[in-house]
Amino acid sequence: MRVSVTTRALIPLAAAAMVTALTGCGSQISDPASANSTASGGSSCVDTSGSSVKVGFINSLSGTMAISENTVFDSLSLAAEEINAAGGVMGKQLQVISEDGASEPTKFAERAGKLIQQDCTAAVFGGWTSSSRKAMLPVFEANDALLFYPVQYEGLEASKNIFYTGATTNQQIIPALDYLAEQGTKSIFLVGSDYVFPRTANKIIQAYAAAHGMEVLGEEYAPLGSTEFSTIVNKVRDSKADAVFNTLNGDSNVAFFRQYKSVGLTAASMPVVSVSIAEEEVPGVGLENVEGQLTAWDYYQTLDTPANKKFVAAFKAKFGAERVTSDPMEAAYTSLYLWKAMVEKAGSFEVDKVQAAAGGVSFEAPEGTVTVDGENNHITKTPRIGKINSEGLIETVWSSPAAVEPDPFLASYDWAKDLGK
Amino acid sequence: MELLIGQMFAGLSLGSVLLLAALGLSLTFGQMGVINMAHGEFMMAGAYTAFVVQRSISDAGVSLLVSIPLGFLVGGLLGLVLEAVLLRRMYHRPLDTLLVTFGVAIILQQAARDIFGAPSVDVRAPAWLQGNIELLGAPIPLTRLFILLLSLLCLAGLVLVLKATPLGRRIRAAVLNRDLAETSGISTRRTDQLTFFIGSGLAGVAGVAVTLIGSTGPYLGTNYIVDAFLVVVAGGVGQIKGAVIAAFALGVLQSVFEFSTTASIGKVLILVLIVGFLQLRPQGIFSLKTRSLT
Amino acid sequence: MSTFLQSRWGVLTGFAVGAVLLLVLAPTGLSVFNLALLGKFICFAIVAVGIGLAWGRGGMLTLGQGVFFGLGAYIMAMHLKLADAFLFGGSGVPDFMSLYGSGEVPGWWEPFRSPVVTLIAVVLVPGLVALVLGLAVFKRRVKGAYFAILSQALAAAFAVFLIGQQATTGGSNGLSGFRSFFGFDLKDPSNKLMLYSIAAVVLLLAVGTSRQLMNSRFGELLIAVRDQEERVRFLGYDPATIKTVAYVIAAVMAGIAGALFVPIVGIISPADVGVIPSIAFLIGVAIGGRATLLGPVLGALSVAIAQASLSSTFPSFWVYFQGLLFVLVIGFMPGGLASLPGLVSRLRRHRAEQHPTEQRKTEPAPPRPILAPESAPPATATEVPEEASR
Amino acid sequence: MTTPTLLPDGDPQAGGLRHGRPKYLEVRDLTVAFDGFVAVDKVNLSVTQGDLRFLIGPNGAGKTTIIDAITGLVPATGSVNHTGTEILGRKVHKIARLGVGRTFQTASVFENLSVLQNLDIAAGTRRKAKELLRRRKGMDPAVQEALEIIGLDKAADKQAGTLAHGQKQWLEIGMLLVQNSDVLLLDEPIAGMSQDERDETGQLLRRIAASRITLVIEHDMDFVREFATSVTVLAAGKVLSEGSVAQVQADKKVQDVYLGTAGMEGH
Repeated sequence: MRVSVTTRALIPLAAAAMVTALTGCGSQISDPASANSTASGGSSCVDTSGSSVKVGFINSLSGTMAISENTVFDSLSLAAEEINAAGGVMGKQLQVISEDGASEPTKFAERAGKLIQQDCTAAVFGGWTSSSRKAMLPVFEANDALLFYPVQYEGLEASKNIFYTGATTNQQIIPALDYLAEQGTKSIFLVGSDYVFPRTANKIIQAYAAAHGMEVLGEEYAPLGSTEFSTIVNKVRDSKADAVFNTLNGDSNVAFFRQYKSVGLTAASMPVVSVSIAEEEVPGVGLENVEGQLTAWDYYQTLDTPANKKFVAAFKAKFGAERVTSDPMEAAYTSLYLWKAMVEKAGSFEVDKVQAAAGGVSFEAPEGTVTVDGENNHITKTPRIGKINSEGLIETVWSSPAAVEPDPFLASYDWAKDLGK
Repeated sequence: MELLIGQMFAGLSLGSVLLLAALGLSLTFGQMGVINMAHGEFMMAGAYTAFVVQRSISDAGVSLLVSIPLGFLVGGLLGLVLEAVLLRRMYHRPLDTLLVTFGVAIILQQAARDIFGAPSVDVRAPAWLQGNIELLGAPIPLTRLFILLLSLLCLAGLVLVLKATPLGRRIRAAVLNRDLAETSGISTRRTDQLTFFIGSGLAGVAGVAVTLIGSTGPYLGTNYIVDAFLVVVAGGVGQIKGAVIAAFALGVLQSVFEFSTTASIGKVLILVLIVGFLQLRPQGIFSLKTRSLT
Repeated sequence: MSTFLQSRWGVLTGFAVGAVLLLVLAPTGLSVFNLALLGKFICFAIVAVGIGLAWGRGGMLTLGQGVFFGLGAYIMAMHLKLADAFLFGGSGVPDFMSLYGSGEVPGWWEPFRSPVVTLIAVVLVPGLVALVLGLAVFKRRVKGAYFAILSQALAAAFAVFLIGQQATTGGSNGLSGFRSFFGFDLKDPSNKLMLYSIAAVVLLLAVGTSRQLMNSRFGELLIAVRDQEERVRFLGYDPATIKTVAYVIAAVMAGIAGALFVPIVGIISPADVGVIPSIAFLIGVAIGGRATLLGPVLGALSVAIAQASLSSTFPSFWVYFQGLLFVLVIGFMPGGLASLPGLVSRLRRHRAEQHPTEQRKTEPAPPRPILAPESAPPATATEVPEEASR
Repeated sequence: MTTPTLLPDGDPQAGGLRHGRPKYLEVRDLTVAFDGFVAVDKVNLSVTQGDLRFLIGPNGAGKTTIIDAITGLVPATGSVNHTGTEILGRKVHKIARLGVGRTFQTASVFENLSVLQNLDIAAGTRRKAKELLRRRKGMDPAVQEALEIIGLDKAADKQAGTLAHGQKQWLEIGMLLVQNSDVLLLDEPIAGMSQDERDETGQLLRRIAASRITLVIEHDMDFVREFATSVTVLAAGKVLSEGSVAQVQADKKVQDVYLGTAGMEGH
């Protein structure tokens, strides 16, 4: 058989490449114990010799998540501006490098790699969806770099390379359930978008309900971005539950609440507790559709603290009076200040020193004082149940008496023992 | 019982939304062979039309009634421009129209973002469409009923135009045999423009309608486009009646699947079912019989 | 020049230049990060080679390559997760399963514990799925727009399905956090170089395979099927078989690309396999020249590089730019950039002759009936893609 | 120019070969209906190897439809028997593999391929997969011969799309030859040709038909008179008359259909 020139040319090429590959390959993992010791693979290239230090912001500036993540980007920018105006971090001005995650996990992983390896940033701030965080986590661990993640999430995670400044489940979901139980809610219906956060949250809710004599009458998921809720709303209505626990994401909320209302369900007849609707989403959902409904967060724009008044005023001054502030924005704003405090406590920008100094660092945040838990890299937060008022803002109707310690694995809750196994 | 009626109506209602979205496509894709991926964005333009109109006419009822013809006009004009600038030269390359209009679609999405902002905007439903009527205990949302009626109205209008006007005769002639129509002195140029205008206009109307049930944002169209194409394909290209049957069948089936499984599985089942159905009947429910092979 | 490029030595030189660029210059000139990035783009380019064959030569507008890419990627990712769980966890259960699932490895994951089964499955599963699908679809003479829309629906269904299976596929998170690749530490830069080199070699092999197919009798037959499917039938061939073969090859290339993508990029998620990424695979192919050998590769690489360098700085501008690329290239230059020299020379000739000749461009797969009714006018002359002639 | 493989010596004659066991194509009760409209109505037709049969009739008589039905393009009822094998109801490519080849009114060649590639594909139905995956080397002798027969040997490397209309028709005939079909169904092979080209095509048809079963649809009565060995007249989907040119011309029914003899006499 005659082999074509092409094929003949490729054989030596392939062979050569194989040889390169085999001789050039590095460490092989034969012993798990030694494998873990190679963890500090990435040597930091952060340059702190000049008068400035680089930090990275990574948010979806395009794609479906841009709606939410642009707001986080804005409040991060505000914090950076404030810090620079006040003299920077350890006397060094922050030089922000911003990357677009484009609402794709893969893009987040790639861009995070760029911020760490190419741009040599001292710390990275951002991410929103669980999938974007999960995608970035290995990148930060492999390069031993720092990510500050500002959004409430499903817990069950504690990487030493990530600081979680949003609420974990025991700072948002469990307090919301406690509130419902306190109000005499005997049965609930779970509605969520079909992805990690709602599914994990609902697992926790199921366990909580089982332990507290609450009945879960249904658990329904809509594909992300779905706008067709006739069936789900019919099921909800038919269940005659006392309340609905809503973990829907983004535009699905609009469709859900419109269709919820159109079959005659109201905040009075069957309240909905939402964990993903913040101030900036209310106008899009339509105030007339959600007025009077409940939300569970740790921060609302209406909070009456000096730090918050300053934050809201500064934000409106920079971005316009019509803009609102929300929980993730506050958590992002806080995250940059927390990093500043950690660096100053450590007296160094180096990752291991910052990590070592992190425990106990606290900041007077708009939501109240927050303190970093050195064990799990989460922060203390004050859960609050809010009600959407006639202006589209959210008013606190219930608040935890004290800040709640983060417990991402729910280790301190007996009923949660079987979760995450 | 109550739930059953509610679910049946949910199916019909979903079907009517699909029909509204697909009706225009059955003209532009079915009759002209253009695979217009920007059809969803024409819906989005219609939805934003409703938003803009509501800003100047504060009465939600009046603004809705004004938005419907205006949405038709906006969608139709966008379609006309697209036809004149791009598609005109591509009728003999239907597959390429898919990619070109996809490009147009992402441009329009970004344009909407830059003009109206990324967050979705609120289009209020008029007071007389809020609430529901009871049918044997099941609540029938008025907005849904309105969309059902609107879709039937559009259908009737379209059938009327196709069957009873000179334009309709020209369209049908061009579908059956383009070359013959041309040689018989029918100006296919004008016919193409008008067909595309009407088809895209219907997308605009659909866009106005869906503001009543969903969110109005730059990516509104992407929720409907794949489903709408499946309706046209399953119904049989060039067949309005096929599209009607397919839309309602899909609506009811999806509601049934969604009810008995989950929304995600229901969606997958529907998609797989259509692919399977087209194995059995590659020409869709109804097929156009001509002597030429296509 | 062009005769040299088409001669055997020209081809050989071309391959040698490509090999030197990819295997010598890139690894020495690029940082570890940029090399990994290039590795990712190379994966896209491998998909593009397959699309060039199926779409450019075979006329099958496949809007569902994400499915095959995803199959290959998820199979590889499942193996890596299992291997990591064994190496590091001891329990043999991937981390996300114990977090979000039952804590047990589902039965259909088990075969992928074996590296050999995984490597075979990466090729075989996408190939088999494409075979069954292709035979089913093409035997029923579903083609053109129908095929495109069907394949798009499949991509949509696949993504929705993956997202729904949180406990077994990682849902919208996908699978990520791989630490080893067949026993090699993924953090080690020299192992990253190895992965990159494998991808580069696979790309060269894919181009070689594609070239062999394009130049073979099969390649000629494929063009015949693309242009006049019914006519081929009357010569005694079953076009379904021919199309299926091209479709399967494209699927296998996408599957292998997906499998390489996973260790290089470190994650696979439903966002990489749905409708939008499936369409995105096409743009590079169209820009480079869908019916040419190297057009798809160069197009895919340049679009990916452009996106990486432009999209973060100007996110909004990039979207417009991408949209415009689709519109301008496909609307006005269906042959892609590869057709530019031809267009220019034709324009020059046209000017020289000073009399306009009516030219209509045909797409590779004109759906125009070959058996026109008795009154049909004669077929119009067609313009010929450059590469189709040799 | 004559070579032994594709074109054995001899002339076609009415009734076909008189010696040996000639092959035949026998159409019985062939009926094709579109949506209730009967385009071909119980047509009976029988052509023997060595006969050059012309199928004539006014527009819409169902001539092309008969060929479509025989080649499996449109569903039909009845029977089509090719030398003992029933071919009706089989798939198009299976029928082609049984030796039934056809051409089309509008020359259907692969315009993006060269003349040589066109012929090579037509000649290759029986190639093995391994051969298909290899580059074409040299020239199939049958292809070489066909190129000479159809007079395109100089244009072998030309793009088929750039050929003149008549040349495309010849290329299609050449494809039929290398396809190794013993049933040739030609749909208006001389449409659009010059007088010289018509004569050449006619001569070519005669030589081809001598050893094959040939059925030609044609409108040009001069051409029919000159080259047909037998004629079947079709009108409104039915066979009106059959026989030699002279017999058919004398048929009153045929004259009526063609509005008197004027139409039959040609132009």
